Amino acid sequence: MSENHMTSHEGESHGSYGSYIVGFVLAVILTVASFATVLSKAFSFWQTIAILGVLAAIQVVVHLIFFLHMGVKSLSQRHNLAAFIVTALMVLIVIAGYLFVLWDAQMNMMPS
Amino acid sequence: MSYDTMHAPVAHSEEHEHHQQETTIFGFWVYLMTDCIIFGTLFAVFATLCHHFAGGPTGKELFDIKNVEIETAILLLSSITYGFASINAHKKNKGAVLVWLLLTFILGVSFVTLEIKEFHELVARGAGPDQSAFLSSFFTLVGTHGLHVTIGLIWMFVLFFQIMGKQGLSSRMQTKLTCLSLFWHFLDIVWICVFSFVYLGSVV
Amino acid sequence: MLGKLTLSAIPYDVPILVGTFIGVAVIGIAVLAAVTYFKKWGYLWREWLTTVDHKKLAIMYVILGLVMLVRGFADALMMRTQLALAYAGNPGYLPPHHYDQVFSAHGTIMIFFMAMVMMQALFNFVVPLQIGARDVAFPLINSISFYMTLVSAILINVSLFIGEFSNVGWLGYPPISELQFNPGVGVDYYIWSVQISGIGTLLTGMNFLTTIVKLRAPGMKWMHIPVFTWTAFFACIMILTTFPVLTVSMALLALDRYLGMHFFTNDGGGSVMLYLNLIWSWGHPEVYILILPAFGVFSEIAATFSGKPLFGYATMVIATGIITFLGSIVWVHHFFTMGSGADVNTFFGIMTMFIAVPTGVKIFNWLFTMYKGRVRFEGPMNWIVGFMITFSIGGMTGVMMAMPAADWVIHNSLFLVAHFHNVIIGGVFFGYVAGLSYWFPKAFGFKMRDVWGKWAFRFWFVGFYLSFMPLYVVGLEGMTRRMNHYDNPNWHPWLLVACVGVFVLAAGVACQVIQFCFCSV
Amino acid sequence: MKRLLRFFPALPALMLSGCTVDLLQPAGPIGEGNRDMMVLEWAVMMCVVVPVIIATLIFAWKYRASNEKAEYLRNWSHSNKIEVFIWGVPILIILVLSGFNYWSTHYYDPYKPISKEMLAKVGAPDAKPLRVEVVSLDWKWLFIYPDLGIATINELDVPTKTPLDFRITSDSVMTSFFIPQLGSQIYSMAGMETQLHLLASRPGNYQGEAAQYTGPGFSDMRFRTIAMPQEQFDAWVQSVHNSENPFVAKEALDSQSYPKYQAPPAISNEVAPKPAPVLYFSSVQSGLFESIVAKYNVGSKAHEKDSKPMGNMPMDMHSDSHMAAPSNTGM
Repeated sequence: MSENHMTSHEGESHGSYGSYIVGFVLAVILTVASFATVLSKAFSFWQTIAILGVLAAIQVVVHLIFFLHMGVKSLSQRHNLAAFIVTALMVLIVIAGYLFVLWDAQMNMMPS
Repeated sequence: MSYDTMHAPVAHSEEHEHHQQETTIFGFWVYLMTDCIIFGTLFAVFATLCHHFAGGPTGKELFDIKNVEIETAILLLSSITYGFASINAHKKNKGAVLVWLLLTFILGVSFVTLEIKEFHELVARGAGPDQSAFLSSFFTLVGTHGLHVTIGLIWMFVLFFQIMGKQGLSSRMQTKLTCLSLFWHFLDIVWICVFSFVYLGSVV
Repeated sequence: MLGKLTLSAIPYDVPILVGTFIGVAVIGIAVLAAVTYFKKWGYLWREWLTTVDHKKLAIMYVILGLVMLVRGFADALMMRTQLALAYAGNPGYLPPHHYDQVFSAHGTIMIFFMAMVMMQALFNFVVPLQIGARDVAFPLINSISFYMTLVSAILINVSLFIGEFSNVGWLGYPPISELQFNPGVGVDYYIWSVQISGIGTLLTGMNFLTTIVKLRAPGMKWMHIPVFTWTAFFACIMILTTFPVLTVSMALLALDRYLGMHFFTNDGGGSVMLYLNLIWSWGHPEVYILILPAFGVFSEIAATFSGKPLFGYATMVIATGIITFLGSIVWVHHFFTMGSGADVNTFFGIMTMFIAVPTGVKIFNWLFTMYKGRVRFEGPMNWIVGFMITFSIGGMTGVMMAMPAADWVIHNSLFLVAHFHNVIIGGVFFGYVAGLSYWFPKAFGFKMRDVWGKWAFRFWFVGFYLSFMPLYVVGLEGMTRRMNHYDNPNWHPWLLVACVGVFVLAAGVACQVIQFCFCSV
Repeated sequence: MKRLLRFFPALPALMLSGCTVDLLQPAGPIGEGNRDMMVLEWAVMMCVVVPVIIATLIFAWKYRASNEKAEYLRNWSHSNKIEVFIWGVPILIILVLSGFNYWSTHYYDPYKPISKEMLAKVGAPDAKPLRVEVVSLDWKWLFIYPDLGIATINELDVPTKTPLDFRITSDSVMTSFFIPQLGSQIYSMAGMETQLHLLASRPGNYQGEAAQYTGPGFSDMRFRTIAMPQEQFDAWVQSVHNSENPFVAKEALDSQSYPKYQAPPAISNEVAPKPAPVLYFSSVQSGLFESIVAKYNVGSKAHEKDSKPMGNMPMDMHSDSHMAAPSNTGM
């Protein structure tokens, strides 16, 4: 296999010290922000939950890009990404669906 | 294999090997996705049961956020140490790979130890998984994550000795290291959701 | 060591079981003796039991599926004869304790060990050949999937002779499947066999998705993939997205039973409604996992025997994709009567109805594939014509049940039972049988004689209408499913007709077994 | 309705005996609504299904291989016109049905009290609703009439032309409360309370059943629903207070006597458990139903064993939304 091919392959899916460190720093900042949000008690219940959700979502994306090397450059990356999107969709359906159905049912069935 | 005959004969075997690697990694990724749905479902279960205390203790009373902070720090660190191991693996730098792997392993073991300690304390306080639906779903979700970390550690242990041995950093071992790296970083992602929604969400 | 199992768990006192056990033992010993006599152990071990070849695994899947078909069918015969007898004070010959296990085993076996097994047989056989791969992506894992399925099938049959099987239906709804109401071993057998076979199926799904994505012959672009492989692809996606949910629900039920947790118990804050959501968000996609490959088979067969390309290939693929997506967001239609609010029910009801659109499109596609063709009525083509008629009726009753206001009275009735047999027999089963006889020559190098296959079709077609149309009627007369005896005089004649029907179906099964065992006769 | 029956080929012969098809001959506006929706959908779907079946048979016959005269388009596999038709028509049909779906699900919602419109239709515009509390047990049904202070087992007596407000729970496994001729069913689940609103428009003796499998006694877990005019119903209520009535229990139904009636019958593997006989109670402890619902919602083992750290736990706004009311009473 040509040297050229090897490096291009490496470059796109294995990361470098730099990218890992960038990812790590971002992750630390986001984590600290999450803990700080809760421990500072500066926000109301639903606000806190919303902030936690947003921070967690961003951090998941950070991990996916910097640690799991997700991207759209090569064919195999695109395959992985497609698999991930389908999965994320299913997870969303399950979580949102259960909460939608069960919250509604519990409202209905709360003993009067 | 027939599907490779179109390529130039020189590149054939490497090309083939590369293809095989890609297939294996994709297969492993698909497995991870199913695991992701398992965790997603457990999160959904937790979300629906997280207020079913049945007169038992609430998360606010039980959870020790200090402990969670330490666990999170350990996992995040182990993520980057594993990352350095895989960078070195691609540079065929065997010694460095082993050192970073060892470091990751130690961090992983301390994470699992902390978690076991936490579970033990909860059960000792009378807040075991059989006390309420909330605790059942908490123990199951966090326990499943812990179980995955433990399996990852066993795998890492085996890989460590395989790399030390004759195989070194062969392309087969590289593939395995890549799969384990996906697994390890994936567990980190799950942990983000665990600390955000299970621990922090419960003490809000 | 065996936990709750003791020697007393062997049911010496039930003549049906003892008879079956002796029969199985005699046949088993005969087979083993024959293998020894002909000195085939080495061959069997090297060429079959340890094989990782997808074609041989496919053949083993077919054999397992046929055995399980006969096993599950025996349950059906017992249920129908019981209901024909157990009328107006007559308790019939199956007491509830036994009858309840029979219907639970029938459902579990037919779905997990007949339909899923046949589906995996078709996947194994057809997919690598259609996309020009030498084997699946992970042949060893493929063999492991088969053995997991086999082990769980054995487990479910062991329960026949040692202990008991679950008596709470094929989905094991809590709280009746909880330890409090069901301290026996039956539900444990159920949990383990479903769990193991579910994980086996999950591995199959991973394997085939990887195969289809990564191992296609060079030049085979996505829109060149044969339709069966497309349906297999979407079925794999559904397997991968929903079987983990099954794994979780079985695991949580097991945790409830073994570690005293409170996921689905009455007390301790458990929620039955959560289990309904969990199991059906697997259970509904499951029926699409089963039917999609059958649709794929029909597409291949309709084109071949009409002497024309499939009408609307792209439409077919798109429709399959839409079904895959919609199939994941309709699970609540299995419990419109749970007490959800009107908005929840409406949402899931309308989503369910919309599945009829892509499904209808497919039916039209097959119709226009026949249009202006040269239709040859060989065995497989019979099944597809039978399918199009039967499945249309099943689809109609399905849409009827998708409307909550109608479902509130037919939920859990025999109308429902008739509906899902209408689509599962008329769709899934007809499809798999057609597929097996269509691709049989690829496995064995010669064609099966069509005679037995055609008779099998005639018996199945007539038998189906005889057995299940009466169930629609008794459903409308308010008969619920899973009844062991009854005293309503209106129901009795219909259940007699259904009983006759099931014996006609039995003739169909017999023809099929003959066809497969003596395929060149 | 008759047309629907004709759809099943063997039906007319069997129908001669004059039996009732419960779901098609309902005895109340809810049941009629269910029936109308079913028949409507059936009729709409028939417009598609019948042509498809006929076309299948015609195409299969006309284009059979031996018919050399028929046109043969060897490569024809696409037509935009047909594509538009086969997607468009089903979508239109389903859109129409979705409209009915939305309307009927809301209009006949089991939680919605019987509407003025339905009452006017049966000729009782000002009828006051009768409350009935339903408890499903192993394997019998307990009906409590909180306003009348009486209760029955396995027999539901109701006045006609009166809205019936059911509150339903279970003191055992989950099942479904269903009177086919009156309409909609709904699940009964322990620790939860579901609601159902029905109305009987004419007198009759209707089958009532458990529509969800409940174990060995399931087949006999049935009750008669006797709908009668208001005067007769009042007379029946009087008869429940008459101690000479052989159906009336000697004791009141209260928290002391309840466990006796709640206990399941003895079961064996060989025979079905005996069905529970009809029984009336002339007096019922008030709040019995609420306490049955509440008993699954209060106190875990942790709570009983070690009530000190958790007993005084503050119930903040988001804790325990599901079981707020009863668990407060328990603490």
